[in-house]
Parts: sequence; structure tokens; C-alpha cells
Amino acid sequence: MTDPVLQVSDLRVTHPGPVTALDGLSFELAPGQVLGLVGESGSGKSAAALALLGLHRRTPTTVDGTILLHRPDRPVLDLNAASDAELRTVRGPELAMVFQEPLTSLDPYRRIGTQIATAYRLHTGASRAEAKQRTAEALDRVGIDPERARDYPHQFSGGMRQRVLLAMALVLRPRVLVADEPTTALDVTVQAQILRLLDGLREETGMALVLVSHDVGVVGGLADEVVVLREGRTVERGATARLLGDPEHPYTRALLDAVPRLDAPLPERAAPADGDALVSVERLRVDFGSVQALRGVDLTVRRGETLGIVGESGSGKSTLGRTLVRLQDATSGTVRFEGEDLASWRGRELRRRRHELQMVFQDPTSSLNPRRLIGDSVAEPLRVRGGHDEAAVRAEAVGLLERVGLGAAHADRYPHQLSGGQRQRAAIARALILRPKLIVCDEPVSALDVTTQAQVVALLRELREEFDLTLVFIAHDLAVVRSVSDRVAVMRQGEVVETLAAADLTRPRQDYTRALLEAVPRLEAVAGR
Amino acid sequence: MTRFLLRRLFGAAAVLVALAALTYLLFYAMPGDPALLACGKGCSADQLAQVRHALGTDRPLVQQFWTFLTTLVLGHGYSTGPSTIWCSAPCLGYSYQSNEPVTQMLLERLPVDVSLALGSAALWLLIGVGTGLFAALRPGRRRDRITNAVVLTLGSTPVFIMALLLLMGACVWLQVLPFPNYVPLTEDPAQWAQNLLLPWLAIALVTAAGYTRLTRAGVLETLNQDHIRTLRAYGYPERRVVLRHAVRGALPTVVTVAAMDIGMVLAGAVFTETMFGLPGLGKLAVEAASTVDLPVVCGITLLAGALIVVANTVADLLHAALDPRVRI
Amino acid sequence: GSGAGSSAGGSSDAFSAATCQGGTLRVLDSAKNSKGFDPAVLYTSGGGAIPRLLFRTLTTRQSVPGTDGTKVVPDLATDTGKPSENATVWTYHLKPNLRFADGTPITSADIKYGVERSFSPQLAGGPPYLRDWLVGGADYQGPYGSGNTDLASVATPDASTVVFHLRKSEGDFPYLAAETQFAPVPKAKDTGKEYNADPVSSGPYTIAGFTKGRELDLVRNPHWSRSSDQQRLACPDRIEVSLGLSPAVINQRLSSSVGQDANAITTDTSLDAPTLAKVSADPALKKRVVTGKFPQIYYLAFDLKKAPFDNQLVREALSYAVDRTALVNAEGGTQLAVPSTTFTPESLTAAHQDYDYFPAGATGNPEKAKQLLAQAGHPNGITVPLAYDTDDTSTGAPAATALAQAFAKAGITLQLQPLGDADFSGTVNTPATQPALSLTSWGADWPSGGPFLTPIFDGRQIVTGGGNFNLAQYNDPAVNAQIDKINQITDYATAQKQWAALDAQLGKLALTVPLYEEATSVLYGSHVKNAYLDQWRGWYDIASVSVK
Amino acid sequence: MTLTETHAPAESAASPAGRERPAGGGPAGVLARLWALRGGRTALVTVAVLVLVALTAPWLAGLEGQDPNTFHDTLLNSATGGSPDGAFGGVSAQHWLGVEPTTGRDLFARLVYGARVSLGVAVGATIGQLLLGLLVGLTAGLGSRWADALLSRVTDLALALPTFFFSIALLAVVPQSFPRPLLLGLILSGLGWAPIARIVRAETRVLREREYVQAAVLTGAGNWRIARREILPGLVAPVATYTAIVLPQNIVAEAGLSFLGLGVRPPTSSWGQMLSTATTWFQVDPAYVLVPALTLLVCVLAFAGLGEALRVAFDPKASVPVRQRRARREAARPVPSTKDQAR
Ligand SMILES: Nc1ncnc2c1ncn2[C@@H]1O[C@H](COP(=O)(O)OP(=O)(O)OP(=O)(O)O)[C@@H](O)[C@H]1O
Ligand SMILES: Nc1ncnc2c1ncn2[C@@H]1O[C@H](COP(=O)(O)OP(=O)(O)OP(=O)(O)O)[C@@H](O)[C@H]1O
Ligand SMILES: [Mg+2]
Ligand SMILES: [Mg+2]
Repeated sequence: MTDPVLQVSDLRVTHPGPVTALDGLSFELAPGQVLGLVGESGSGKSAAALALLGLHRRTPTTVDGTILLHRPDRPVLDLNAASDAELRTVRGPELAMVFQEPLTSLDPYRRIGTQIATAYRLHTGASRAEAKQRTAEALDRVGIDPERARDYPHQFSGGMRQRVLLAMALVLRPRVLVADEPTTALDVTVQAQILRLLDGLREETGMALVLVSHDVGVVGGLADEVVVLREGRTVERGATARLLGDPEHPYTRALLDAVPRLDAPLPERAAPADGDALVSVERLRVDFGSVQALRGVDLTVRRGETLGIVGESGSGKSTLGRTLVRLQDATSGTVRFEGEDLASWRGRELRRRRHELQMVFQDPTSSLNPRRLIGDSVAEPLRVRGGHDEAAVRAEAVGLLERVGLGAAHADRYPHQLSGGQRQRAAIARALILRPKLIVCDEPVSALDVTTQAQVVALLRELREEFDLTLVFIAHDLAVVRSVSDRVAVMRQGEVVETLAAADLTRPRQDYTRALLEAVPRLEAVAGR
Repeated sequence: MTRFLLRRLFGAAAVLVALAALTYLLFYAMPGDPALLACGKGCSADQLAQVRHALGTDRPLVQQFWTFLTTLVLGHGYSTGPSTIWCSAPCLGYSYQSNEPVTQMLLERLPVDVSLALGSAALWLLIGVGTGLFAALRPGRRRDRITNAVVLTLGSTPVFIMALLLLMGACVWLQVLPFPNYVPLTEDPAQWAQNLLLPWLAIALVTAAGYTRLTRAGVLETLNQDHIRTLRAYGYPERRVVLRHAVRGALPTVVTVAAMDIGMVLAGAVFTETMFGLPGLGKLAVEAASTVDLPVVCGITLLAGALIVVANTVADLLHAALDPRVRI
Repeated sequence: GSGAGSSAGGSSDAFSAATCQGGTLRVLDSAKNSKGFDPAVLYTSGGGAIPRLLFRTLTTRQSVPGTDGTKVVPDLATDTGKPSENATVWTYHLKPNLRFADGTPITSADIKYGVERSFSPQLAGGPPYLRDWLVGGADYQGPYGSGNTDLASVATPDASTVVFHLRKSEGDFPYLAAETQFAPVPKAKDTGKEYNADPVSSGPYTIAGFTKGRELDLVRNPHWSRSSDQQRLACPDRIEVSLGLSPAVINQRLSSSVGQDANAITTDTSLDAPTLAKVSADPALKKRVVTGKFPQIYYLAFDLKKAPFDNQLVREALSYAVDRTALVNAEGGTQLAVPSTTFTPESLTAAHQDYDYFPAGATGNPEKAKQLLAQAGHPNGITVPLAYDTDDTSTGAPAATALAQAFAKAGITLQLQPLGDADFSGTVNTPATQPALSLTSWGADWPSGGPFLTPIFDGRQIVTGGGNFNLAQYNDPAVNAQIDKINQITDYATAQKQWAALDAQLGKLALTVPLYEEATSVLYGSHVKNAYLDQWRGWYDIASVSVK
Repeated sequence: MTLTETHAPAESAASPAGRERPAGGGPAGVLARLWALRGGRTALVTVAVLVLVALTAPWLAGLEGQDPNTFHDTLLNSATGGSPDGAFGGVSAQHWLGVEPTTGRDLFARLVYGARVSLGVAVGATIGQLLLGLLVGLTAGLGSRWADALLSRVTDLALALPTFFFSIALLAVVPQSFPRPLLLGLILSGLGWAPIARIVRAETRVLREREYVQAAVLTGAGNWRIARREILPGLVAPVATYTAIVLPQNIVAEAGLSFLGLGVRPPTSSWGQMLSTATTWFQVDPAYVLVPALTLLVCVLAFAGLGEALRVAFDPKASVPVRQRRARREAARPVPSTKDQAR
């Protein structure tokens, strides 16, 4: 191994509280090398990334340990002990960072060209013209038309903004780039492009990369070495291939097992392939002003089946789901439920029959009233319907909570006293309490960690049998969808591109579906490396 | 943009007509007869009827209102006795009490309120934004808390108490300033500023508080945003981060609110004008209301409403100009 | 007595009418003059303060301190008018060589036109007497309309003679002829409603600049000369009037009297109670205060048509119960108000006769009041409404509450009924809506018992449509006849004696409760000379004031 | 994997979502947090004292042995404008704060009785504003597109009204026999509900998109139940905070109108009425001015401080997810601070 650029030893980050976010992280990084930091939400990944650039300064958070930066022809600098002024000269030209939220990480009030050029001039003192020239080059390199330097951030998509941030880093040619979940907020296809770009830049400039992600697949594809974090502590550290192929620690193994795989065997299930149509959608269009969210969707949901819906962000998945449960009115076209046109339900009739159609939402935080006890939230639908005495309602709610893996104790808690997974379970219980015929699950597991995600998916699978449910399962993760669905509809720009049996998902007919599939990072490929 | 302005214009026209109707109705219901006031002491019943006819107050309300509207759009001829003079659009009619075209009366008063609004706005922005920044630089520290307390106190002071204290302090106890007596800018700029200093201060001191809070909150909020972290990660000096970028984030709100506030002061600052004896729209409004001078009252209400609507539109335009994300 | 002449001595010793000319006088006024200066619309007493600088009238008040200030003297006319036998025809001759500010000669036609236009509905607002007195005045609509544009009862046999034909005897006509309605208006320059901004001057000054509600600049009228005008000294070369100032500012500026304010006076702002309190403590300031009185009585008006005031005993009870000390204090103390038990106040010297039929003492006699009420069949007291004008700074809330306080002690509960200015005149002066009891005031348009008593007690003056001042609705044919008889007297002193006797006679009936008369205390700038309050109006005569 | 194995490593309560702590725990919790803030405690105590003074006014005046309407001519010097004899406006054992010039009425008694009017009107007006604002805002926020459009225009109109000027006119219009404090309250609420309606509407629109509200819709609950059970509790924080902001504004508004002589009728006292007669006496009898002015100031300040503290106690940083641009624009456009105070 060549001389390291960055030597981190025993890094600790303590938030006031005190909350130990990071508890002793050590690693070395050589030029051109990629270090992957993985771990579930809250494991301290961001804490570590921010600490590397000294970004915890001016906050109540304390950082201990040493971060040695090796520079050619200059003394080694301990970033944690350096003065603010020293640190400032290092930030940018030596160490740069790309953030998780590309949408908010650029100054909304300044043109992107100006933002890149200013960063450049700040450290090089270059002339305006030169800075402009360099900016254009950098933008070109990351695949953005230099003409667009005059645009504002909001005129770019998330992926493009992440490229702009990369261009900002690139223009200063840093020796180390810290990327904190650079692709989490992006669609899979865009994610693949950004990862490719990062890898290319590393090769070209020889910069070292610290890649932070919760997605083992993402890290696995790029990293030379991987550190697995859990509650701030380093669980395991090792060369990527070894660690993924043959994890030593049980937690690492559990983590890997929970990752949904496209090539995993599908569970045996008597597919109700020939069930009659519970819901049939014809030429459904939904417009929001000038935005055409759905542009003529035809779809059938058969009784008892689970229909998966996948597609990129903005493709209209949620809109379709909301229209199915009549939270959204169709602009044109029809949605038939058991042969009846949903639009014909009005007023009292609508309210009376609502319970047959339920929905589970993506964000477990906002899907439960923060001011109501969990037990009351679950019981509320029964109270709305009336006709049950209080004891029965309570018993039913607690029973269902137990069924979804929570207990009577949880009934008397507020949502913020539960974890994300637990909240999602409560939301499922609420959806079930009215014994609906159809439940639309809109990305029910997207906000959850992989391990939790696996549990909730498993729960849904069980409940489906037990309550004789028909499910519409919306997700952007192909592997997850494949694991629960009988059939999968692929959406793009408000249209259903194709509908496939889950087993056939890996053998799509449409190019778009294929592109989606190819963009998914594959763990198995790395593990075998 | 054009569409936005057109839509605004249309909306504003509707709001203003509704406003005028409301005002008309309200003052029609008011006790006291403008004719009786104009007619004076010892006015006989006959004479009163004649005066009513001359003023046009003997016609039904709807007809009067309709005349008011058509006059506004088309202009109107008024008999002065020996001759008829033409009041061209936008004509707000003729004052019952002072025998003057209302438009002219308003135009005479407006400079006072413009002077008041612009001067005090400059002051309150200076004070408000200054103290807001001062407080935001060290949130939670003593100077932040002291600024907060001072600003809360000033901001809670009713303007007439503020005016009273300023008058007594500056003119009676310290005798550093003469009692204010409005002098138009065109007449003597130095006198103009000197005489308006106290009114400006009175308005600015009670208004600045809001701006301190807006600025402080805006700067702090921006400092908490992700893009500030990006700046820090690229080695921007802290001064530059705060003064250029964080302030920039607070700017749209501050400017937007300022535009609306300026509109409000333009539309008449009753207390300040009363306390400092400034011949502005607010004072005229109170006087006109007490003498049931319907054309003047309606004219001021309309002008005030129009100014507020214009200020709101300007605020929206400024907001759009200052925040590239907002499109109109 | 006002002592006006003596208190002006502070600065008048160095004053000489011969050398007083020059300088700029500043006038600080709270009035806005938003109606401008139209001689037809102005409602003045004796020609007013500023209007008298612009308009000469047939007669005018005599510009001297003291009681002689209540005398009427010729102005444009050669004498105060020649009456016919029964005082129904009044003839005036104009002095020679009179000119307007634009150089055109003043003729009797201009006088006639000035009177005529005051009848136009467009120019309403002046005093009501002309309409009542002149033959055909009741139906005349002024010169603008299409119908009868000539008022025949004003005749101009030649260019310097004007004759007025009255429908009844009016010995006081010379006093009326001092009002601005008798100022000449050149028909060619008449702009009707617009005339108020720039009237053609016949007085010593003419308008150089006028912003309504803000300021008025007067400069000398080149066609006026002292030789033709004995009543106006017109000392300053220039007079700058600031309008619409707040009273506090005026008094503050006059008391500090710095810079230009040393040359300042006010024509309408009396010292208020707090400033008086301050001034009393400062001898230097005290020297620059003059006091005077405009004959005006503040009184309680009963509606005799409404119970319980149809009963004289009840009216007497209220007269006994009143606490004049509290009222005077509420007004701001003895320098701003003087208790009065007579309807015609002491300051209207010639027409005043002292009486106190229902002595209430300084602070009221509630016991006697209770006793009278019981006698009247109200042993448990009465509850009556009291209307007052909230916008009137003197008769407003302070006086009303002070009354309520005192009456409460006598078992009389006042239900205060505050009315805004516009509302008050509309409600109280219309018999149909008039409340049983109102707090109001009455001032004489000229210093004579006639205009003081007639509108209040003459039964034929009851106007049902609005603008009624006979609030008692008192109509006694005997009294009416008596009024007519006095009106025929053209000798001032004789007539006033009779008015005084009439007042004393009416006082026995307790038709009103006289409360107090108002006094004015005014400051003037330290360079101002010959500043005195004339006895006619109780205010400065700007035409006499000098700054040199 | 069995269902009982739910406590997987990452499901700790410290997950990022757990950081956002809504103002749960009910009113007691808010009160406790309020109490914990130094400013909040001071403000709360001051407000409580003032309210107590207003409630016990007759008793307090009785303690002093005075009533607010009795004249004391003997304490005045009639020759000097009716100013009170003695130091500090005639302060004595009988008259704790001295007497009023020109009438000799007891200032302390008038002050404590004035508190009833000043606070009563302000509280009444605030309640009125709240009720109207909530009604309009909720109807616009939850109602159909048409109801929303109509009510929003009405709100715009109400916001464009030169409020202060209109209240002057209204005070003149309504017959004097109508009880003044009630009228003041009605006018202030009738003209001041619009900002609340706007806030409520904007918040309702945001809350309406919240997934728990959508879930409630799916249960078949009616609009009314949703408003009551799901939306209103979410409005408590912004509305309570705004209430504490408008209350002092209403105190100032009442004082302002009374100051201009349009408020309560004599002999009733309110702080604004006291100030209006007092201003000219500043040089001669400063106590006469300072007593009502300082009381008013302290009162307004206490309420303002309470509002500030409530804002903190309710944690303003609750995330506001906005979907539609319109909602965002409205949320971004603050209510002009001018509605705070007529200048
Ligand atoms: N400002 C803070 N104050 C207190 N605790 C904090 C703060 N920020 C983060 N934490 C806690 O520190 C721990 C580590 O947080 P960190 O943001 O580093 O996690 P992460 O691994 O980046 O998670 P994610 O995948 O959700 O981004 C968590 O338990 C978190 O709750
Ligand atoms: N209420 C709304 N008003 C306006 N536009 C909307 C609204 N809801 C959705 N859209 C637009 O409709 C399109 C489809 O949105 P939808 O939420 O259905 O997509 P999605 O596939 O669920 O995306 P994601 O994966 O990001 O949740 C998008 O362009 C979105 O901006
Ligand atoms: Mg993170
Ligand atoms: Mg979605």
C-alpha cells in the first residue's frame, strides 16, 4: 500500500445529550482508494463523514481522535486539532464533500456556475475568466452542458444537482472526496450513472474516496475496503470481497441477508392467477393543472393477488394508488371496484363504503396522528363506523396490534415513542381493522432500514393470506416488489409500460424495464469478486 | 408575468369595488347629515333640502354609488354655481365640506405619507436588519437575549405612546428638536428631514422589532440549511457565509414584508399623523369620517385599499425577483 | 370685564400705530380652514380674524381694547346705516375711491352680488339672518340658477348706494352688516364653489399662497390704503398662517417663542388646562398671556314638551342640584371658565342683568333639589337622558360627567348620551329627535341681546325640519311681541337694557340651567405688540397686531 | 422470521424520525415547558396578576377606600387649570396613585377598573377573531374548491381593508346606546379575523395532505369529524401562538381607539381613555400619564412575552411539508406585521 493521504484513528463524535454517535472509528486511506462506510440509519455514518471535514465545529457536538491529512511537501495536519483558518484552506482543495441531499445542498439563490467558480477562485485566486473556463470544463466532465452554468439549482433534477456538486469538487481537484450517501435520494438508473462517474473521477484524478451508504450494494460495487458501523461502533472492517462474501460478524451477516435480491428464490404460493378482477382500471387519466400524472392507465387487480407497481420517482405510482382508493378523483377514465364505477360513490354512500379500500402510506412518521395514542389511532376507524361498544373496540385494536407484532403496551404510546418499523406496523393494523377488500401499500418499506424492511415485507405476506387480502404494493425497489408480488406493473411517465408475472421480472420484454434492472447494484457480483 | 399582473389587476379592481361599496354602505348608515353640516347653524328645512340636492345626497343609495363609480372611471362635471367644471377621471368626486375635488385633496396629502413611509422604512430596515444580524451572529448568547428583550419591548409599545415619549423627550425635556411641523421636501429638504425625524423614529422603533425577528430567524434558518454546510465544506470564510449567503436567505422575506408594511404606512398612519400633526391621509380620514364627508372618506378608503393591493403585488413581484425558485 | 386692554400692556408700551409697519407676522392656528375663504360661506362674528384682513364689509367692529370694542362702526359705508322709521329699510352709501385688490372699483352692485350669492345652496353655511330678514329671502335661490336670479329687496339706486328692505323691524341690522356676507364680490370674478381658494380681496391683504389645511400667505393689497380704513392698522408687511396645527404644538411654540415664533400669535387656540398650570408657575410666561371672553353661555337645555321637564319644579330641582365648581374644574379651572347663573353672560355687558333665582351655591344644593323633586311627585328621584357633543372639547365628556356626579347626589340619574359632532346637531336641533335634556352652548353673533335671546326663546323660531335652537320649544305670544318691540329700537343702549330685562324675566321660568361662560387665555410671541383680545369676539384683532 | 422478533437493531427509538418531537403530552406538557422558560414564567405571572387585578377591581378599590367615579374638587387647584394639589399628582394615603386633574377622581381606582375594560375587550375580541378565523379558515381549507376560492377572496378583501379606519367609521355608525365594550369587541373581531383565517387555511391545507388525515378520510369519517378530530388538534400550536400575539394587539387597538376618543363612554375608564386625557398633562403631572402608559406597556409586553414563550414551547420547527406551489407561496409569504399595529 502506498503512503496514506488520510489516517483516522479512534474518531469519536458525541452529540449533546450525550449521544455517542460515533465510538472509535479508525482507518487509513491511500490515494485512489475507496473506503466504504455502511450501516443502518443512525449508525453514525454521517457523524463520521462530517467529522472528517470538521463540520461539527460551531455546533454543540464534540469530536475526539485524530484525523491526519498527509500532504506532499507540507507537514502532516491533524484536522481535528487544526485552527479554523488552517481547516479552511484544506476544505475544498484537499478534502471535498458531496452530500446526501442534492436538492438542498446548493445555494438556491445563486447560479450554479457562480457557485462552482466562487469555490474555485476562493482557493486559487484565479481570475474570473479562468474560473469560468474551469467551471465549464468541470461541468462538461460530469455531463452537464456548460451552457447551463447560468441556471439556478431548482432548474435541475436531483441527479443533475449531484453532478453539479461533483463538478464543484472536481474543479478543485481534492485529494480526498467524502461522499455521504450521494445516491440515496436518486432513482436507480441515475444512481448507477453517478456511481460510474465517481469511479471514473477517482481513476482520472487519483483522489481517494470515502463512500458512505446504507446500501451494501452501492458500497460493494465501488469500495476497496468496507467498514460496517452499528450504533457508532465498528462491527467489522475488511476488504470488500472478503467482507461481503464471508462476513465474520453475525450482524454483518444479518445485514447482508436482509438485502432483497433479484435472484432470490420466490416463495411458493398458489397464485390466484385466474381470480376475477377486483379492480379494473380503464384509460385512467389524472391531471394536476398542466402536469399529467397519469396518461391513460389500463390495469386489472385480481381478487386475492398482490400486484406490484414499480417505476421511477414521478412516474405516477402514488397517484395511481390514491386513485384506486378514491383519495384522488380521476380526470377521465374509470376505476371499477367489483364492477362498480368508483366515481358513482358519492357523499354518504362513499363514506359508508370507504372501509373496503384502505391504504398504507410511505412515511410512517406522518401516517399516524402525532397527538393520539397508537391504540386510539388503530381503533379510530371502528369508532367512526360506530355500532361497537368501547370495550370491544379496544379489544379489537389491541388484538390487531398483537397480530402485527406490537403489544398492548404499545397501544398506550405516542407515535414518536415508537421506531419507524413499529409505526408502520401500527399503520398496517389500522388499515386492517375495517377488514378491507383492498389495501394499497404506497412504498410501505422505503423509509425503513433493510432489516426492518425485510420484517415488514414478511408481515405483509403473512397477513395477506390470513385476511384474504388483495394488495397493491407500490415501491421503487425492484427486488422488494418482486419478493411480495404475484404480478408487477412497470410504470414510466404516467403510463404502464408492461405488466409481468413476478417470476418473469428478470426477463422483461421492454427496454425500459431492462434498464431499470441493470441499474440495480448487485451484491452477488461483488461478493464473487 | 403579464398574466400575473393582469390577473392581479382584475382581482384588485374587484376588491376595490367591493371596498368602495362597503364604505358607501357604512357611511350611509352613519348618523349625521352631511348637508346639515354644510348648511350650518340655523339652516331651514327648505334650505337643507336644497343643499341635499346640490350635494346629491337626496338620491337613493344605489344611484349615488353608481354615480361614484362612473365618476371614477369617466369623470364628471360639477356645478360650482356660475359655471361647471370638469373633473376628469380618475375622479373621486367633490368634497362635501371643503368644496374641493377629492383627487386633488388626496394628492396634496400623499407626499406626507410618502415621506413618512420611505423615511421610516429606511430607518426600520436599518435598525431591524442590523439588530437582527447582531442577534443572529451569536444565537442564545447574552447579546442575543438582550437584543430580543429590547426589541420585544419596543415592538410592543403602542405607537402613540412611543410618539408621546419621543415628543416629550426630544422637544420638552432635552429641547434638541423643535415641535415637528411638516415642511415639504421640495420646499426645504433639511427642514423636511428635521421635522420628520421624530415621526420616522416613532414608526421605525415600533416596526423595527418585526424585522429584527424576521432577519434573525431568516439568518438562523438559512444557517441551518444544507447549502450552508456545502459552503463551509468548501472553505468559505465564516464572515462571508453569514453576510453574503445567510443574509441572502433572509432577504426575500424581509423585502416582501417591507413592501407590504410600506404600503400600510402609505395608506395612512393615523396615530403618528395625529400625534405629530402631520397633514397626511390618516388624519384626513379621521376628520372626514367625523364630518361625514362621504366622497373624501370613500376616496381615502379606495386609495388606501389600492395602495395595500399594489404593495402586496409589488411584494409578490419582489419575492419572485429575489427568489429564483418562485415563478409567477 | 376682560381686562383685555390692561393685560396687553406687556408689549404695547413701545407700540406706535404710526411706525408699526413692517415685518412678518406668523399665525399658528389649529383650525384648518379647509372650506377656504368664501365670504358667502364664512360664519364669523364681526367679520372674523383672518377674513377681516381680506374682506371689508359695510360696517365692522371697532378696533379698540375694552368695552368700546363691542361698538359697530362704518367700514366701506360712510355710516352704520340709515334706518327707516320702523327700522325695516336700511340705506348705506359707499365711501369714495374704494378698490378691489385687482384695481377695479368697488360698487354697490358688488355688495348686492355678495349678499345674493350667499343664498345659493352651493354656498350654504353662512348665518341664517339674511334669509329670515330680507323681503323675499325665504324663497330666493341665489344668482346662479335659471329662475329668479335677482333679489329685489337689495336695491342699488346708484353705484354707491345700497338699500336693504326687511320684512320686519331689525334695529341690530348694522351689526349684521359687519358679517362677510356684506363684503363686495365682483360678479366677473365669481367662480362659485371655487371662489374660496382665491377670493378677490377688498381688505388690506391679499392671498399670495394658500394650501388648504396647511398654510396661508398674505401680502399687502396695493389698492388698500389706511386713509380709507380707520379700523385696520395692517402693520405687518406679510402674514404667514400655519393651519391645522395641534393645540399642544401651538401652545408649546408660543411659550418657547424661539426664532420666528417670537413673531407669532394664534387666532383660535386657547391655553388648555395643563398649559395654564405650567404658565401659572412661570412669571415670564404669565406676562405674555392675555385673557378675554367671547359672550357664550354653556347651559342645560330642557325640552318642555317632554316629561318630566314640562314641570317647572323638576327644572328648578336641576337648577338647584348643579355643581358649578366641578364644571369649572372640568373645563380647566377658573381661568378657562366662569360660573354663570344668568343666561345672558356677564361678558355681554350691555345686555346683562344679574340674577340667581335658584341659588345652588358653589357646589350645588342637592337637599333643596330632592325636596323639589318630591314636591313634583318624584320622591325617589328621576332618571333622564343627557345628550352631549363628544367632539366638542368644552361641552364634551368632562362636563357631562361632572354634571352626572352632582345630579346623582340629588337623586337625579343621568343617562349619558354621547353624540358625535355631526350627529349632535342633527339630533338635538331637530325637534322630532331632540332628547329631553341636552348640554349645549350659545354664543352671540354680535354683542347684543337680540341674537342671544331670539333664537332660543322666540316661539316663531321653532324650526321643525332641523336647525332649531329653541330647544325648550317655548312659545309665548307675549314674549314674541316683546321681542318684536325691542327689535324696533335702533338705539343700542336702550335696546340692550330691554333685552337684559327680558332675560331676567325668562330666567324665572327655569327654561334652561345656565352653567358657565367660557374664558380664553392666550399666549403671544415675545416680539408681538398691540396684542389684545377685543371685547366683541374675545380674540385677537390681527389687523391691529404689530411685530415691529 | 417470526413476528415477535421485532426489536431489530435499527429499530431503536433514536431513529432519525424520532428526533422530531411533536408537542404531544397535552396542555399540561406545554404549560410545563412554558414554565421552564424564564421569560415564559415571568410573562405568565404578570398576565395572571393583571387578570387578577381586573377581576378583583371593586375589592381593590374598596381596599383603598375609593371608587372610580367620585369627584374630589377639594383636591384640585382651580386657579391653575384644575391640577391636583400635592406632589406626584396628589399621591396620598387615601389616593395611592394620586387623582385625576380637573376632576379629582381617584387614579388607582380608575386604573384597576380600567383593566376590566382593556382586558375584557381584548380577550373578547380575540375570542371573536379566533372563532371567525377558525370557521372561515377551516371551511376554506377543507371545503370544496369553490368554497375555498370564495372565502379566500373574502379574506383577501378583509386583509385589504384599512382596518383601523373602518373601526373608526363603525364606532361612529352604531348607535351610542349599544354597549361600547361589546361593540369594541365585535368591531375588533369583525375586522381582525382575516390573518387568523389565512393561517388556519394554510395550515389546514398542509395538514389535509398529511397521511394520517388521508387515513382518516379512508375510514369514512365526515368533514366535520376530520376537522374536529384530526385538523383542530394540529392547529392548536399555531393558533395558540398567534392568539398570544393578537391579544396584545387588541389591547393596543382598544387603547388606540379610546385614545382617539372613540372607545368607551364616560365615566367608564380604560387605559387608553386614561391616556388620551392624560397626554397633555405630561409636563405638569407626569404621574398622570406614566401610570396608564406603563401599565399598558407592561401588559402588552407580558402578553407579547407569553406569545414568544408559547412559540418556543410549542416548538415552531415542526416540519411543514408542502406539496403544491400555492401552498408553499402562501406559507412563505408571512402575514404583514402591519396588522399588528395601526401606526
Ligand atoms: N444534533 C444531534 N443531536 C443529538 N443526536 C444526534 C444529532 N444528530 C444525530 N444524532 C444522533 O446520532 C446518531 C448518529 O446519527 P447519524 O446522522 O450520523 O446517522 P447516519 O448513520 O448518518 O444515519 P442516516 O442513515 O439516517 O443518515 C443517531 O443516533 C442520531 O439520532
Ligand atoms: N397534488 C399534486 N399537485 C400537483 N402535482 C402533483 C400532485 N401530486 C403529484 N403530482 C405530480 O404528478 C406526478 C406523479 O406524481 P406521483 O406522486 O404519483 O409519483 P410517484 O411515482 O409516486 O413518485 P415518487 O416515487 O417520488 O413517490 C409528478 O410529476 C408529481 O409532481
Ligand atoms: Mg446520514
Ligand atoms: Mg410516491
